[in-house]
Amino acid sequence: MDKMFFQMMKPELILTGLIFIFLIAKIANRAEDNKKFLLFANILLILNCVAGFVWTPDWSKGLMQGVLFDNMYHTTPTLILEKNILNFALVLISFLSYDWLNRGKNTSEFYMLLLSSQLGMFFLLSSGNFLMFFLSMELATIPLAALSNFDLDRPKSPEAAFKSIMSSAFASAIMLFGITLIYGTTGAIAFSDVINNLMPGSPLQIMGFVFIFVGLAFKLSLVPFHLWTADVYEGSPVPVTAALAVLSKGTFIFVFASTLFTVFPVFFGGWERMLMISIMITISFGNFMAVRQNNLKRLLAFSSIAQMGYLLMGMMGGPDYASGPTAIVYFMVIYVFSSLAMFAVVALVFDRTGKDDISDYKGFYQNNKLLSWVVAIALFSLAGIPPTAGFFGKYFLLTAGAARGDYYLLAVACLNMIVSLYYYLRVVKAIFIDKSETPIEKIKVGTLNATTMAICCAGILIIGFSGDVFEYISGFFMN
Amino acid sequence: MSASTIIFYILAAITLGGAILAVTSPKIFRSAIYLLFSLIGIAGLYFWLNYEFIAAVQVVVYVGGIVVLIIFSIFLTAGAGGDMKDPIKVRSLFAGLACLAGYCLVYYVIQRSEFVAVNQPSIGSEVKTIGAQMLSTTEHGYLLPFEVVSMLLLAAMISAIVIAIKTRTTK
Amino acid sequence: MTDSLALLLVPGLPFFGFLLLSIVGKRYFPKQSGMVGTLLMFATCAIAVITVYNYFFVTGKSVDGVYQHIHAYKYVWLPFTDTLSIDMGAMMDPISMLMIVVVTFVSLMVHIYSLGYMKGEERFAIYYSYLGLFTFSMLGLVLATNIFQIYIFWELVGVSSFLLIGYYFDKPSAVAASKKAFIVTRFADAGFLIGILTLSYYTGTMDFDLMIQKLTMPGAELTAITTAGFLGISALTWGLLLVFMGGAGKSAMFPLHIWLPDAMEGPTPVSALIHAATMVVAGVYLVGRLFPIFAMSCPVALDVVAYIGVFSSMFAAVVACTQTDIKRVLAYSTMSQIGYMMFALGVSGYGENGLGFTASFFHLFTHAMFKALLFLGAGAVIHYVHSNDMKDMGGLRKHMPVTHIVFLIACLAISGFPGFAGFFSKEEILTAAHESNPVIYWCALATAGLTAFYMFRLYFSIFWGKTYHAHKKDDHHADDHAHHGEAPWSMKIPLIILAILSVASGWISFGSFVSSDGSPMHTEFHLSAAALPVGLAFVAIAIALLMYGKANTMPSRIATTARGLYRGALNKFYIDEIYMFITKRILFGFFGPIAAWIDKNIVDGIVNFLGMASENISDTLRLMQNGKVQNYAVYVFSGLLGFVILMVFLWR
Amino acid sequence: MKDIGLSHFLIVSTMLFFIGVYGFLTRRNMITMLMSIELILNACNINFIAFNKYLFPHKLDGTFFTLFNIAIAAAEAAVAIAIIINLYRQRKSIDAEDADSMRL
Amino acid sequence: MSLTLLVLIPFLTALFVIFCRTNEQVKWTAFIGSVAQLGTALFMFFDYTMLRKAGQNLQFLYEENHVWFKSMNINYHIGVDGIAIAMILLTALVVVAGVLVSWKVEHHTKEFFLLLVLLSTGAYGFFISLDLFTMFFFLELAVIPKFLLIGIWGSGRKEYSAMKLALMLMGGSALVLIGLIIVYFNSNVNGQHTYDLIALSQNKVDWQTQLIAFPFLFAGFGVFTAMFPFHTWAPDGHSSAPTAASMFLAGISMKLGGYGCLRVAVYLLPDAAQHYSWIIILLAAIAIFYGSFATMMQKDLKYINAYSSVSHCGFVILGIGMLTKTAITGAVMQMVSHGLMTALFFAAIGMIYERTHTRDVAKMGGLLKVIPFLSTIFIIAGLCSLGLPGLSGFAAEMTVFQGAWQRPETYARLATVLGCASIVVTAVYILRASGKVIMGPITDEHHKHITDAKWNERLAAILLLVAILAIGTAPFWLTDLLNPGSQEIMNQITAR
Repeated sequence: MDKMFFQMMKPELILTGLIFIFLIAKIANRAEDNKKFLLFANILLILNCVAGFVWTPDWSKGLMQGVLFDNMYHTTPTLILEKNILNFALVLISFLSYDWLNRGKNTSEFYMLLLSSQLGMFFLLSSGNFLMFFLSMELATIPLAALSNFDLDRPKSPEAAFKSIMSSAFASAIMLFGITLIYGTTGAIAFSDVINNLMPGSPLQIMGFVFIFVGLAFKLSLVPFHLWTADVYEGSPVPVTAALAVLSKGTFIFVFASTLFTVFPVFFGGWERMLMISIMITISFGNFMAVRQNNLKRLLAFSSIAQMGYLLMGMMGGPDYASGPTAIVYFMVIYVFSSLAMFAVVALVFDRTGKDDISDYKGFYQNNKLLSWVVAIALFSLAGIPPTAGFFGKYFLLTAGAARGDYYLLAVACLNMIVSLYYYLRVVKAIFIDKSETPIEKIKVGTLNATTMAICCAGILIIGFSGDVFEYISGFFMN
Repeated sequence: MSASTIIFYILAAITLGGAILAVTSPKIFRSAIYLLFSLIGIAGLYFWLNYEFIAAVQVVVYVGGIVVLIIFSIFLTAGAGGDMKDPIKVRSLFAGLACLAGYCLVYYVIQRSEFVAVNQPSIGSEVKTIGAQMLSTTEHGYLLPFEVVSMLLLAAMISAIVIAIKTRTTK
Repeated sequence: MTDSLALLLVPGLPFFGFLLLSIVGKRYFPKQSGMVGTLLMFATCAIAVITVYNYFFVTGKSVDGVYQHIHAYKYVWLPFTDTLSIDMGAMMDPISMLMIVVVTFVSLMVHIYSLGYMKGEERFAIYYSYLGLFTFSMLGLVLATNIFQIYIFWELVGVSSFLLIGYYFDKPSAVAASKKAFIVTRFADAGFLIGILTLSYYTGTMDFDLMIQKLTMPGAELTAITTAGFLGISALTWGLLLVFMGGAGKSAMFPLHIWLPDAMEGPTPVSALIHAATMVVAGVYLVGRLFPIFAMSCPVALDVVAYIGVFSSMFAAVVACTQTDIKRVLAYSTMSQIGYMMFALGVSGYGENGLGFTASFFHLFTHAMFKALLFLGAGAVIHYVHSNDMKDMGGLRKHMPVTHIVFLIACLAISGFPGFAGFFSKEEILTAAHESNPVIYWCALATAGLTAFYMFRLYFSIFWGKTYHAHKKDDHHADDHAHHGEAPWSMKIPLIILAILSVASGWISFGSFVSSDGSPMHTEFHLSAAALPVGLAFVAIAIALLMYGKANTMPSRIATTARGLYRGALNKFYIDEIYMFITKRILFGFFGPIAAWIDKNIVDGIVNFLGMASENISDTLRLMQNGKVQNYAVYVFSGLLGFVILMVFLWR
Repeated sequence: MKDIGLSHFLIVSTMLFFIGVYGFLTRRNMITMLMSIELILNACNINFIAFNKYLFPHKLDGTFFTLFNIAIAAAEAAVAIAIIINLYRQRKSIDAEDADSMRL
Repeated sequence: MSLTLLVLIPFLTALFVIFCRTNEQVKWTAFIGSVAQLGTALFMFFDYTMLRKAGQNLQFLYEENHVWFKSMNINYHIGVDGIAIAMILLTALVVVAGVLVSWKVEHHTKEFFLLLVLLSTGAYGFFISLDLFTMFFFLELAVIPKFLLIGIWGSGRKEYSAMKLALMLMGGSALVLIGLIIVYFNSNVNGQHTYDLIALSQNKVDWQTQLIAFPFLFAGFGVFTAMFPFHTWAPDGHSSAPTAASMFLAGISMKLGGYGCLRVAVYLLPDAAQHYSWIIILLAAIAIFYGSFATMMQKDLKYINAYSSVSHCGFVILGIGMLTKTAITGAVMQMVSHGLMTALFFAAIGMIYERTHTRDVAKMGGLLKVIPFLSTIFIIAGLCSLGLPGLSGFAAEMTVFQGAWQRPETYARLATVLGCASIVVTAVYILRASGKVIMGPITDEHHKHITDAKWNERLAAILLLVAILAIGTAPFWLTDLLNPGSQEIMNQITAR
């Protein structure tokens, strides 16, 4: 229990602390002054985010990895970076959920669950053993599924929660079976031991690995394990959708990559191909399914599926290609900004008008110029159009995808960008070009929402140009 | 064939039979009861393997907790007596075939795999050992998962309360 | 004044006029712009005459009495490669000198004439600026040192011709005619261009002198160009024929002549300048320019020139006999005369045997005078009658005596009446033809007879025959006539000058100035040879007098007797219709729609199909998403099994 | 004890797993779906215990995994049942086929 | 003299435009910005010429090289040679003219000019880039403004056209992207992968890679330059776009493709270029001939010009495909010339459309009487299009033909002959259109009362016209400017 321990466990400890603070606040304050509470919560979250950057473990002693609890918990500079990204995203999500929470009643519960989920994600990132891995994965998933139900009066909300929890339970169970097989063949659940005992070519291990792969792929909504995504996105309250799209996806992509690279490198030859097929069909299906989508949230869901496919291309460069993981983290940062900008607007509009169809957005520009530009910038970033950061992110991912000469993959991914542009442009078209008799009225944007959008847009416009961000991230992967 | 072997087969039969009936029985309440049998059978298997503590936990949590919860929820929702709707034919067929195929696949792989046991003395599964390790932070210590699970249970509790609490009706 | 400055000024002044009048003149001195243009033209003409005089009598001859090719100046305008470049320059040699005199002089005449003829036109300044542009282009053309330079100005004369034909742009027929003229010549020019490309590729130069040198002297280039071939014809022949195609287009040789009659929609002075005296002889000039190559290296091409020339000549003469629009008659006559020049070149040899060459340019020169006169005279008539049609005319000799006289002179000149200019040049041509090719000779002879016939048919129909009743239709016209009488002096003076020259120009000893190789050519006059054509001309005139001297029914009787021929000739042997069929129906009516259809339905169709297909794919794929969570689980499970099978059995 | 080897347990657990999967895929009642999930989890637990017992008795990894699994299963079941009850309140149906208002 | 100015000025203009309050301010800001840009471009042109005269013989001048993404070895590397200077001049001219003709845009004025300026940024950046990544960045930068410009301010089937254009261009850039990445990973300069144009030209990628990458790059850029069969975005896009956008599209944006084909595909993959040369020539010949026949069938003025652009850009492709120095110079000249000419044409069409409210050829006539200035501009643009000497089209086309003829293969000859023949067809449709619209009797009574061009329109037209004449009457300065550049490319091709 030395200083290092606290430094390393700091993100989790703070989160746990926050959860209890909220719990106490809930119990103590029966009046539920929502506004005050929200202010309080947001400040705490900002502090949490800031805290991530200070008093970090001292890596200068040549120590690149901190291990605690008999290898169950480990942390590295990269993981701390990832946690910081997630913390930051959490702040933005909290900002954009302000309006929605302000009217609802379960504010503190929302925060408790959200933070629990976040805690789970942090543990997941840091897990050094399959037990922690599985436990924290459940901790990350179950509260989010419950959160999906937080629009208690909206019939779609429990349905989304139901789909979410059932599918994820199923996927977890499959994954668990895979873990048992790995355990049975290696005799260990700690990653370090598992790695040592894995034998290339052992069918049972491979089968166990595939089960685990599928479980993770489900969380990442790779095709064909993606079908829950759109429904859950649509039914959940928009802030929860944002959390699902950003936090959950963000975590799992890191976990996916690190698991595959660090735990199962012996199967690289196999999972590389599996991954390639997954990426191809994920990108294609995700994009094609979005083409005819009229619901904006569902469209974003499919788009996020496709984006996951692009993100995974960063892994195709193989273990030796340092720019691959860099590109993943880099794009993830960009993706946080782009999606959250988009969700901020969607949340706002949905909150005020209850409209979330693309056709509802017709003529949106007539009354809401700034919001429209935010949407446009966010969508262009998602589509990978310069000068937005999405362009750079996607470019580097595509580059990484082709690093080992997988030109088919590259071609499929590139050509899919056309399809993706099509549906993004449909939204842009509805907003800017189409005329409507009854356009959405002028929407007043609250301070926090405006802040979110401003931060996101600034991020989208700046990150790409500044090569330093990329180099900074790259520094974590260059050894 | 020794007695323990016969007991194993009986337990296995209870487990599997209960499971099969649980997933096929048209009446939901019966389904839950079959599930109960199956879970008890599994607890029996644990006993059979001398994992008494796990078996006890299985009985307490599953049989005493989860199945009861399920039965409560059955009463809360559909009522216990009626027949459930028939499963969708095509999907059942497909699922059945897929499961069969999957089973064959896994079985095939398991059969072809060699399992290598370690040549180390058994640590035993007494409650004492389990308890000591559960709260230890050093080697073979499971304090961290224990805490994580506690957070999970807290979260689950909060979720369940918020979602299921009765006062929240429409409007 | 040095030659180079003079030769800069000669095309420069008209161009300056064009800029001045089109940019400034149109707005600030529309009324005076005619005078400005004319003065500039006068200056140009004066400089040109002085320069030419200088060339022929002072500087042009080398010590051995051969006229030199002198490059007055030459600038690289557009370099292609190290050797190939388009140069802008001025070449002084007999034919270019001859041409600048003809061009500036006729242009001056037309400028003066137009002062009266075009008076009161709304776009008076524009008219003069166009004339300036044309003169500039034509001068640039004739002075060219470089085959690509000639092409450039070739195009420019084309466009000025287009602009001038379409001068009355609100008249649909004028617009159609201008388009036709431009497109037909453009078509020919495409051939010309390819010809240039071919020749320049093999010779590695575009300079005339160098090119001629390389293609007439035995050498690597000549070997290369004669051995290379396409479809069994050597590259040289291709090149020359394609170049000739350009010339034929501009000079309205059969079958590219169809634009010329229609071009008469332009103002009559324009017809005189462009479509009679200058632009249309550019083809002859072009062939003359490359004549050494034709004559020395590629007699096949020269034969083609000869046959096309003589056929065009005869064909046009036949058609001219039946036309009733006086300008069209003149247009066909122009075509016929240019055909003369063309086959004269075609039958000519080089050097000693170059009588045809000299004759051709001689005829070009005289023809410019009398044909300009004919057109301007016709213009005066039209000005008076307000109609182009012979049927509206007759017995005008009393009304417009000056015009009558000069017109008669011109008709005599063109018919080859002894003593008039046309007689001399035509005799030379016939002599040359007689010496080389009997078929061509007899055809030419027949044509000469026809020429005399239709010219006098024209003459008699206008000035004789029925008495003229001007005021049939309405009083408004009557007032007009009462006011302006015959023609203002500005129109009469050019007529008179040209009439004098139509007689006088024949008496020049042309051969001592212009010949195929620059050394003086001695031409002899043979009475025996002249007798036949002159006799024929007399007979033809007599027939014309018989038929058209007085109003009678003979023409229509003859027309009914030889109905087929008459119909054919009247309708220009349906060449226009054939063209229309080929272009409108086949090219534009068949390929055009096919291209458009392919574009819309196949190329664009594929794009749209891709769009539609992706929407359909999307719709199909979306069926996966049927909202039932167990279905989703089925997909998950299948995916799992699939991956397990792949991984365990394939990719271990 | 000697007749019954690891593979017997594995066969039982695998069968249980696929029975659970079958149930999950086919039962239309949401609660029975949940029950199927429990079966699958139990199959995994059997695996863990059996492996622990037969192969790796020197450590308690499998045992602990099973213990925590049971806790997870409970938590999951609690949340799932809460959600199902909420859904039932709104839809008056616990047929999984009816929960398809969001589709395509 | 920093080249970055060329990107910075539009960027700053855009910023200022954002903060403008009234439409007038917006317009003037955009105008001043574009004029400043033109000034910079002209200054650069003269400075460049002086430097070259002074014996400066580096391949690219004003080079700047800043590290952008170090670990990917991506640099912000810029520099220009004569070809780029020519394209920059073209862009600057068209932008000024485009701003001027948009003076009457009243609907969302600020956004309009913002997008216009953004579009020009893309073009400038593209032309000055010497790093393939930077280049690609700017290439794609220009796609979306086009979509919005057409979609918001367009006419006719604007949604369809805008979408088609954006998607096809995106498709083009996707192909380019594939090619770029393939080249990147197969490049090896001092043990590193690189996007640097100069480094790549000095260390050619291997034959196999060239064979794979070339089709992607060429076809990708070919989409931008409306190469057959990827041209269908052009007619719809051009015709639906507002005037300035049409000018930009045809005048600048299609040139991005041509420039890319030359600078990236041919220059970096010269061996593959030779290998695929016959396909390029074939496609170009088809485009030229087929484009002109398709034009013949059009009734809408903008469609006429758009299809004729397809045909004219075929000359660019033909020139590039021929792989001779003269042809390459000609191709660039044709790019410049076509850019100016088509911008002028679209400007004239747009101005006429503003007045007559129709673009249907059949519904107009005799406009020369009522709007002599615009009609004259229209005719001059038409004449330039059909390659009249003295206007820029002639010099460019002739150079292409001359260069093309230097390829002795029969198919190349036939393609050239087709090209020559197509100028006749061009004459036919140009004259048909102008004969109907400009000449002839006035067909519509309403057209008798329309007014001629305003100052801004006159200025725009004259600006373009002066450039056209400057090239048309004295093309040697342009060839002098371009020749060293095309010589470099030729060296690359001939050095096997």
